[in-house]
Amino acid sequence: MSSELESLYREVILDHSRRPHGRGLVDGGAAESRQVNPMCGDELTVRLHPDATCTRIASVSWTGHGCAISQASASLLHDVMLDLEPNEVAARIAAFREMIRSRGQSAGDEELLGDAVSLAGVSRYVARIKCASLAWVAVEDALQRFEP
Amino acid sequence: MSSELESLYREVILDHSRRPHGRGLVDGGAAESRQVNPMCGDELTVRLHPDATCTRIASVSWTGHGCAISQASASLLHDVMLDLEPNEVAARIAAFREMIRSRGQSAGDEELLGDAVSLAGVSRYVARIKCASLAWVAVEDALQRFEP
Amino acid sequence: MSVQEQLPDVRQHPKSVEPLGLAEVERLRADFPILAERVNGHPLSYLDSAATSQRPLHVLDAEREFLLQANAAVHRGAHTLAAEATEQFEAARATVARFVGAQVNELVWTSNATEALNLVAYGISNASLGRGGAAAAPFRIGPGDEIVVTEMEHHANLVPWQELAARTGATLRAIGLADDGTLRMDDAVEMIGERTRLVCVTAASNVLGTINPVEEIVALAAAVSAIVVLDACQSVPHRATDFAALGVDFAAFSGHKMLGPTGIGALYGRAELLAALPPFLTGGSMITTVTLQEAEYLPPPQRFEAGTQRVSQAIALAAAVRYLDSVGVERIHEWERSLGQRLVVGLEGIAGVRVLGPQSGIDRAGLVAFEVDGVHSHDVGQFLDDRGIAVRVGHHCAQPLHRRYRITSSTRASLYLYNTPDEVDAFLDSVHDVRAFFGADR
Amino acid sequence: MSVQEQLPDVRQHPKSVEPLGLAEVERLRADFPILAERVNGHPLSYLDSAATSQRPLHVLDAEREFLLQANAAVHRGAHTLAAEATEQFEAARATVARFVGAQVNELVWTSNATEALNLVAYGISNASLGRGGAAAAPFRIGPGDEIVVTEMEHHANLVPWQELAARTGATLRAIGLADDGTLRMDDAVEMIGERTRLVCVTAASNVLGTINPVEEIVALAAAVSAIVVLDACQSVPHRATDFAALGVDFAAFSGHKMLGPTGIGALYGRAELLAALPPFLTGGSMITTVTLQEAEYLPPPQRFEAGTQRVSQAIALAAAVRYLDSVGVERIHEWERSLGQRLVVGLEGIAGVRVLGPQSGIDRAGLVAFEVDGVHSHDVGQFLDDRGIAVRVGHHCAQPLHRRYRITSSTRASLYLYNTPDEVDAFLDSVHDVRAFFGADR
Ligand SMILES: Cc1ncc(COP(=O)(O)O)c(C=O)c1O
Ligand SMILES: Cc1ncc(COP(=O)(O)O)c(C=O)c1O
Ligand code: FES
Ligand code: FES
Repeated sequence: MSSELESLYREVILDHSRRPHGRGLVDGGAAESRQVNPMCGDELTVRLHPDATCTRIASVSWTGHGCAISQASASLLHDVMLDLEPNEVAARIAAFREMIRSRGQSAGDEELLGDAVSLAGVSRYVARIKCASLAWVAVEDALQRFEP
Repeated sequence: MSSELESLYREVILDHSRRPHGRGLVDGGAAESRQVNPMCGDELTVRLHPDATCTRIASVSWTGHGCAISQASASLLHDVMLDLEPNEVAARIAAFREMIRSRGQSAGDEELLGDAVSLAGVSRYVARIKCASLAWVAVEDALQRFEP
Repeated sequence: MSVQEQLPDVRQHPKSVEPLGLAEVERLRADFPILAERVNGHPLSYLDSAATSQRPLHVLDAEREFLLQANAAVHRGAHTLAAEATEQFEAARATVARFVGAQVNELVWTSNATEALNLVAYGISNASLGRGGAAAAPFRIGPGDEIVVTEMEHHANLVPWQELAARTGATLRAIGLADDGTLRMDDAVEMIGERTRLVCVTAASNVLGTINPVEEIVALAAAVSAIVVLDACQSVPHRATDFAALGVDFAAFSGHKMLGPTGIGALYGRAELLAALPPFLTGGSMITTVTLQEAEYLPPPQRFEAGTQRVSQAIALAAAVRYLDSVGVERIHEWERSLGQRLVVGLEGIAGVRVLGPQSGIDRAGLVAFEVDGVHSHDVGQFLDDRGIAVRVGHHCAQPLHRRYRITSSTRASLYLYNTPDEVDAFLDSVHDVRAFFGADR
Repeated sequence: MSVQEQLPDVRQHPKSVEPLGLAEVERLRADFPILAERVNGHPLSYLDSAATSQRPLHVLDAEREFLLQANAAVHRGAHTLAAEATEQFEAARATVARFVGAQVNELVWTSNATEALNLVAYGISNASLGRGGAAAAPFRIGPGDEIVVTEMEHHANLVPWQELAARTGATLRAIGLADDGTLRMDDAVEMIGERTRLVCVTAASNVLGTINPVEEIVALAAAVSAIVVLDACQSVPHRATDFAALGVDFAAFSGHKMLGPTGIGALYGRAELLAALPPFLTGGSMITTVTLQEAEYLPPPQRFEAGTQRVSQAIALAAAVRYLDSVGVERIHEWERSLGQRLVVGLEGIAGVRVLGPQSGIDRAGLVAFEVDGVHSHDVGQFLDDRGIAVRVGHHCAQPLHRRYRITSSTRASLYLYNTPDEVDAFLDSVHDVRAFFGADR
């Protein structure tokens, strides 16, 4: 296997894709978004779950099908988006976008993105950027309808 | 002037185009046809005039506008199509078609076409074949409606 | 035509009556320099010709030669270049028409097969709005009328008919698929009836590889005077075609899938039908007389060719056809058939791989789509690409087909005259390794 | 965009701020080998660029290089070639969009300008049949609504609107022309009113050379919320263009008139309008989800790009734009302007010649159509061709315009960056001889 392929499919990505976190929509939730990747037809739905005060996002649950990259990305997103204020969620989405559009120039902000920086390698594969972005775009979209 | 151009615009052609024979539709006539050259938008209308027995074509009158080739061709046609049976008209049209489509290979049948063989040079100019053919196609079309 | 004859022969290799063999294929490959490229450190194995083919140097050279010597607007100019361009353009039409069993006035240039199918759909739509006068009346459709497609159609032969149905109020129905990837002919027999006005079907599936019984469908449609529209995208490049003999009314294909350029495709239409169909795109070069209020239209094919045409592309496509002819399209077909069987047999032997469509031993187009258990097609494709193997992944513009087989995507390897058994074997070896890499075998 | 930046510069000649001069033009001519051809024993003088331009080697090379290295289907494949092809294709869009003052999502590839104009007409037509839902409602037109064109339109910007009117029941009206070849703005003011839904006008006449007051027309249309469709075929290749600044809603142009290939053109559409316009051609690559009964569509520009796109042609067109940019389109404009005046002044000095459109001294496009008293335009063209001079003859796809000036055809000489004063002078000398040859001076 080439090192390029290994830098795309890092072990942590393959792990998350095989045993994804947060998969399966949890009842309730304050806002939802379904996104389609037009290139492959794969779909992903995310749901934002508020905390008791209804001002923070306690967690994100999701469902859908897609490639290893898209599934791992949703799973990694789930791990990142725990107990955050809406603007903190937005900051993480922005950081992710910066990394994934960098064409291999950015390693990602580990402080904000945690293990999701393992997706940095995807940014060199134009055709896969949409796969990795699907969950993040869905959360961004749902966030607009999250009413604290 | 090149000899090619002179073989296209023979003196007889220029003469006919300047002083065309049979131009101006004559009243009466047994059949008529109007043809348009789509490339330039020029139009030509011919009218077949029967003889007293109504079985022969006594003459062809025509009107229309167009280039020197088209006008000369109608004029030359007029000279050829005098007092003929319908099948003799058809034979002349066939001879003309053979000549005009020959790509410079045929000098034309002088017996059938008379001075119209001076149009043989046109056959080497693909874009002008329609010009020369306009009157002949019109007569061919009118002939279908000529009821002796 | 005579111009056609004067053109230099495009290929050095003399046409053989022997079956196409490896030695000749290796020689042919030299005409396609892109096949010698390296991808990710491996020699390129291009197994994506059903999406778009590569082009031999002859095709590139024919286009370039035209552009450097005779480029001009066609059907318009009187000058020498324009006349030369027009002749070459029309000679190209004659070449391509002959290749598919059409008369020159039965072949309309379009951008691609998709536009060719849309041309028919909009022509019918315009007729239904009263355009085209009495001659076009037989094309009028409306509520109560039915358009029959199949569940295996490429979106190009499905969505235009959905939109036509929505514009006119007609009903769209689809012939179903059997588990083995063939059309359910019982469905077809039941569905094609009194109300059927159009039957739109593909000659060969770009996913399943199924070769459809076009003659049978033509017979069913003829019995109820329905128009048959054939999507010939996956047949014209790969097997000898005679639309007139086949008896279809319209047929569409694309240049880029048959060694020719993008930006050009063609619609075949039976002369009487094309002559009665109202115009689709309108503008210059397709009219006789235009006033401010209305226009009179030229006869086909010009009636359907509005504006400046893809002149150099037509000339290049004719060169592609001459290339295919010089190799012999039936010889190509045989070569692809045997390679195709090698593909299917090989895939059937790999654990966790499910081949879509006809199983080995059954006649099919030289392409195979398959599913790898536990690995998404896009990941399969990425893995193969890492070894220089180019395949297509996704729904291949056939979502309903995939839904029918309860999947959303698949991986497809497709063949053309320049592929070799070694490429097939290397591909099979790599597919063999896919599940282990993604841990799907555990 | 960043890909774009990495592409090698297409031209060796460094861009100058000095006006374009003969020495530089002579150097540029070397990039166009066809200009060195001989026709009928004379060096070719190509004065027919308004019909179609010639292409520099850079454009041919850019296309060939792509085909030999990265040819693949775009927006579909996961493999390396496909990703590379997609990037180059989208970078080409960015290059061309920037050249005309558009955002990337505001530029749709079409076959030619004619198809771009038809796209708008059919989009409106489909909206009027209820397609596109509520978003498309503002496009719906019907009886009582008016479409305004001008008497100088090319058939491409006239016949599609006639057909749209016929399909929807709307009324077509035409702004008249003054004797000097300009639009009758009094007519425009009177005609563009409450009922006006669309105003379709050319930026520059391909026959008269008239430059239209597009800003004034945009203002008149804006006052009544009418949509402005600009035919930019004769402006984009010849002068700096910024559609957004101009304020038009849609605009169309063709690649082959601006040093690019045939088979490609573009539609500009303001983002909000394109986003609301229903699809025109349907099929693959323009959908998100397709079921057997219906489809959901992608946002623009993909929504309007059905099927396999003209990939290599887009890449070649971008190379053409880079070539034009490297010379400087305003410098080209100045060069053409001065050559154009030389043409008009010269023709005005020849007995029996009548120039159509603005007389010398007035700003006009670098082309001149004229009538020779007593000699048909086709014969004029044939005579000139005999001396190697390629001009266009006939109605130039503008029959109503010719009828307005009581003629059926004219001869047109049109210029581009590669033409020289010597060519203009040789042309004038030949026109001088025409009447004598045909005996029209007697
Ligand atoms: C003013 C104008 N509009 C439209 C067109 C049509 O362009 P195309 O034939 O490339 O579609 C032309 C050129 O022929 C033109 O000059
Ligand atoms: C069966 C089939 N139909 C239609 C098409 C559409 O062809 P194009 O995209 O060239 O219009 C394709 C190829 O993509 C195809 O395989
Ligand atoms: S391939 Fe569909 S999401 Fe990655
Ligand atoms: S140019 Fe019109 S008939 Fe010859």
